Amino acid sequence: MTSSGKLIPLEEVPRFFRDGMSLTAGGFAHSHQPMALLRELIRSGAKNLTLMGVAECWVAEFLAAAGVLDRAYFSNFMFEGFGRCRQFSEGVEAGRIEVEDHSHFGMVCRLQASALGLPFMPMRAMAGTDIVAVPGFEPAEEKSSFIASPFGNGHVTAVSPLKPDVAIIHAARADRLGNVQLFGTTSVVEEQARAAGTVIVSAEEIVETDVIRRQPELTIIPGLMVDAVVHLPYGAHPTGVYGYYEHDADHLGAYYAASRSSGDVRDFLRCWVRDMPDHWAYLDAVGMAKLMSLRTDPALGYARREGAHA
Amino acid sequence: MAQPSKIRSLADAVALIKDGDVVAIGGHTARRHPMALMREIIRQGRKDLHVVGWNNGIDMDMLVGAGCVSTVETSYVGIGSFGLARNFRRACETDGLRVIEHSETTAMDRFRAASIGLPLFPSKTGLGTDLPSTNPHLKPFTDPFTGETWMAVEAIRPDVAIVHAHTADEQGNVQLDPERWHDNSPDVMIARSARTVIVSVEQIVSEETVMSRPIDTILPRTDVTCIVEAPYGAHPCCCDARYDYDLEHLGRYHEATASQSGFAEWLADYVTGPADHWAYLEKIGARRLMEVSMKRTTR
Amino acid sequence: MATNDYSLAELLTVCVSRELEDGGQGFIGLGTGGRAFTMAVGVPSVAAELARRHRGIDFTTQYGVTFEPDLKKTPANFADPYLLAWPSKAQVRVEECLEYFRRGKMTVGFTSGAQIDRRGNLNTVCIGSHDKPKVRLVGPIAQSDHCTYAKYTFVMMVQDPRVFVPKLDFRSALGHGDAAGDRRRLGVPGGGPRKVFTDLAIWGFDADGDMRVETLHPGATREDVVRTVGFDVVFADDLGATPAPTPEELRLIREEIDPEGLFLEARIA
Amino acid sequence: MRELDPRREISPDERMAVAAAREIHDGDVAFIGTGLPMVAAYLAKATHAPGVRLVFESGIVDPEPRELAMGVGDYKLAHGSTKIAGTAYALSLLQGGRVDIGFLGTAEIDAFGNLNSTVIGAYRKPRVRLPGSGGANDIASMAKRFVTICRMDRRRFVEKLQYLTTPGFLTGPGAREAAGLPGAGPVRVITDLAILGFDPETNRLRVEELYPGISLDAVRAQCGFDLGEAGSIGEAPVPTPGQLHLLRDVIDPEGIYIGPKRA
Repeated sequence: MTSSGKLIPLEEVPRFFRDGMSLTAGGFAHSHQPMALLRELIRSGAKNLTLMGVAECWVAEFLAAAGVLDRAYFSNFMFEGFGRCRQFSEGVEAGRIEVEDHSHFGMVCRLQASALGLPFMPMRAMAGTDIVAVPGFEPAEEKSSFIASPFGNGHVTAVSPLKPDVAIIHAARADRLGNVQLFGTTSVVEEQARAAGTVIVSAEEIVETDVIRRQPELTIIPGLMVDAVVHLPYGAHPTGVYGYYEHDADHLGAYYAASRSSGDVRDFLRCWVRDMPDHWAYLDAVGMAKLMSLRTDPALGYARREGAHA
Repeated sequence: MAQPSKIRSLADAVALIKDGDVVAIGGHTARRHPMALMREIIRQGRKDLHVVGWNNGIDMDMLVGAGCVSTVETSYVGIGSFGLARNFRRACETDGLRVIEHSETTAMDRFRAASIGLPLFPSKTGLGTDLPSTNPHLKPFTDPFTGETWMAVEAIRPDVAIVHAHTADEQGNVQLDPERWHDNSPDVMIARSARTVIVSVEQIVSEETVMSRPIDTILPRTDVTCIVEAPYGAHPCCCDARYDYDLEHLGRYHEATASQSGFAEWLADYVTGPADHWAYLEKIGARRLMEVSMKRTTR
Repeated sequence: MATNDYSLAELLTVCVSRELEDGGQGFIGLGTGGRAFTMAVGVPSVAAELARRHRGIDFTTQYGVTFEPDLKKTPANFADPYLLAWPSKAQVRVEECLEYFRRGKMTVGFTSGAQIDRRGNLNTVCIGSHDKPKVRLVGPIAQSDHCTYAKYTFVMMVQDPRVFVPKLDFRSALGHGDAAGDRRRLGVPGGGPRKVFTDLAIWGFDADGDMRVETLHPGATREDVVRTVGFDVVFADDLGATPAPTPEELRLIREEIDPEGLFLEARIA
Repeated sequence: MRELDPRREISPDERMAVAAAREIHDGDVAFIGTGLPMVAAYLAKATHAPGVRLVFESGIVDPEPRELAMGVGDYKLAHGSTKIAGTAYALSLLQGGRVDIGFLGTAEIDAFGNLNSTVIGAYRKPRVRLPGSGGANDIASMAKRFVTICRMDRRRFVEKLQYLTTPGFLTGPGAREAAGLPGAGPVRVITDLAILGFDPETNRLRVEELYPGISLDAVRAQCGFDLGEAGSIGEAPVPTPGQLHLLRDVIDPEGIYIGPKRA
């Protein structure tokens, strides 16, 4: 192994992307979505994508806004505190995007089935509802089945495995061997990484393996499961990374306002994604003053507001 | 709570410094000097300063080059492995800049004495050397108990001390990271020796953060006049475990200072050009700042 | 391994190592790079470790605030964040670290300067007059402290007539003063310079504090020494050859203490 | 405590938050989502239920948040938590029978308390695509009991859902058991006009408490299905000055989820 190990620059990430691939992305609502990797994915031109998502609203919304999303297996996409993902929703309403609905646990269990190498995962939720009764693009019998327990102790819903081609994950820190640590909530990252064929991780910080070994309990994905690591400080912006910075509510608001019109959203994507030469230019465009203001407070875990605790 | 906020803007904080003041500078060599404050001193065109420190580099060299300084009082002015401090050298060799020479311990002792309310501190350093010939604050005296000769190091009471630290709360309780480097300890003496104490910090944190680790507080608010939030405020110096030296920038500085005109251009580019600290950081760019960053987690 | 095949740094390391005393404490500064690094940091570091391993002495090294770091885990870069993480026995506050001098705990200070005179006095302040110098240097740093308080100092420098001068332009650190007994008369506690290690020779001091050449390195001549020194050179009556490293000493240096040449080949950034 | 502004009327959201908080018992494990449930949970924890253990689907377990969060992915919510985990872990607490109560909002609700948060219109070509189930189906399926909070009007309270996202009593008595759903199902629907519950015989919604000044007829007029016979109708709780102070000055001073900005 070379000294750089699995560490690659962002420009090399597109070699993992293909038209028509299925994709899953880490994060939950305002937290740790792999936004810099996602912007690179959109810049790469990969299209006809299938998303396997839980609550990664920005990923779904940007893929929909960029016109590269064909299908989504998912449970809930919305901008918490703002409202629904408009471009994604309008894509569904216009028939451009096909969807297959789940409850959160339904998505988690399908990814878990893949992660554990099982033909199905039994679960309790979703039974009796249109989520299992009304098919989207997937035949209902391939999605789930209401089965009797072989032990004679009731019935469960069996859901089939979902195996994304690629998982993109943004984490707190990683080493060159691909050992990945994440503080705070971990969303569905563990299941996504274990289910996916290829795992690409971006991290706020690249640390020595000794640092990982000192607190192995923080490791969420061991190096043996990771294909590439990219060093991308503020790589989750405008979402946050616990222990580093919180979500950028202004940026989120600006996008949300732009998402009301297709022209504005195109401009937003051109400005912040397509015409952005690289991640560093992106950070410069956001501005150091803004980035610094998002830094979390050690004891609070989120950004301190002036006067709030005086 | 009734305690007032001590947060000030960079410009308002530096406005507390007057022409002709004795200004003590925290940090040493190329470590954690209050560079954001010093760039603002240059922007505000302060003159005739008497700058004191215990071990200095680009901080004093930049102030001297910008014409803010009439007297330098320290044990060292150099740009680390790059070599001599060229503005400082030029000012000495051609303009006759006044330099009051100290050794490291005597440079600290004068702050130490003032910080604990003593008029002088006894030392052996300097005996038999030329240091007292340039330094009126070093005078031999006789130990009344043993009759032995000692050097008296006179306490210094700077008008203003400027220090860069890791964190502070709104009220001005200043903390260093638990993994702080012990070379920071003279900053406490420097601050406590001065009448006005301006501290820039990487991040202003909640009162809760401060109170959860009171042992990390190096200066309780009673020692502090005001706080300025200046992330990367020591750049291009290093800031302990948070970020490394920006060697590329220091190298460019060293090259630029080869001539007065080169330095003038550098000043316009990096100090007087950018309107404030944020503009300076934009000028350096996110890429460079992230490259020198060693530890960004605030947990 | 041929014993005549060794570097100057290895030779000096072995010589310094043999001079270190059981129970001693040595202060090594970290503020230099390049060739000066090898002399000021590399040689003393490896010498202390060699003395411990080869001669079995108890010797404490202090690198600024850092006590007895693990040389096996020496960072490839001496920038602060790496120094901070260097596994070591202690990191003390900086004024405490210099207080080891004041308290008389420091056996040997490794020091240097831009000028040295035949009494071992040093200058790190300026060339030319102080008020309008020809060359302004960095300043006294902690050299004055080393030279005041350490039980003795080892001066590490390269010979050059501009460096070994008859009269200093500025005396920033006291060696043996102007005349015999000056240090005692001035009330200065430490013993002053004991040895000067250079690229050509090892110098010592006579009872009156005058410098004299004690051994010449292999290949160096009296003429080489005279040519590179600006004052009249005195050679010891029993002038000898600097003793060569033994195969075991070289093996320890090359295989165990400094296998990557971090210290003696100045590979630390 | 500062004087409450006497000119500021008690808003429907404030009333609903207070009613929702009442549903949380001290010591409950409560699964909480964004919006009014969050406000209600903060209020309960600050008043009668300091021992409530909150769980959020982002993976936060038993926090002590000091400031209102913008959503369950907001780090304000994680403050003081005793465990931070992943989504799978949080949801598995539901399936493991550890969660006493959950709260849900909805775009549509039917007489059996089933909910729709997925689509308006046809599923494959919807008129309005909503965010989807998220954890709603999981909570309703597996929490020991759940409470729905929503405003009342005929477009929301419908005879037939356009999509059944989240199970209430499904088709009526016995249907949840047949579907293998472990939780007991819905216990309360908190609205701006009345507080509704379920008839234990028929599993259909019925009015249980009315807010002062609201008539039973007014409630029926806003409901798209037959609310059946009301039994003895009580008075819905009116926020006390202490609760209003907490809501307005401590929990949601910026009016993110309650108050004039939302009204």
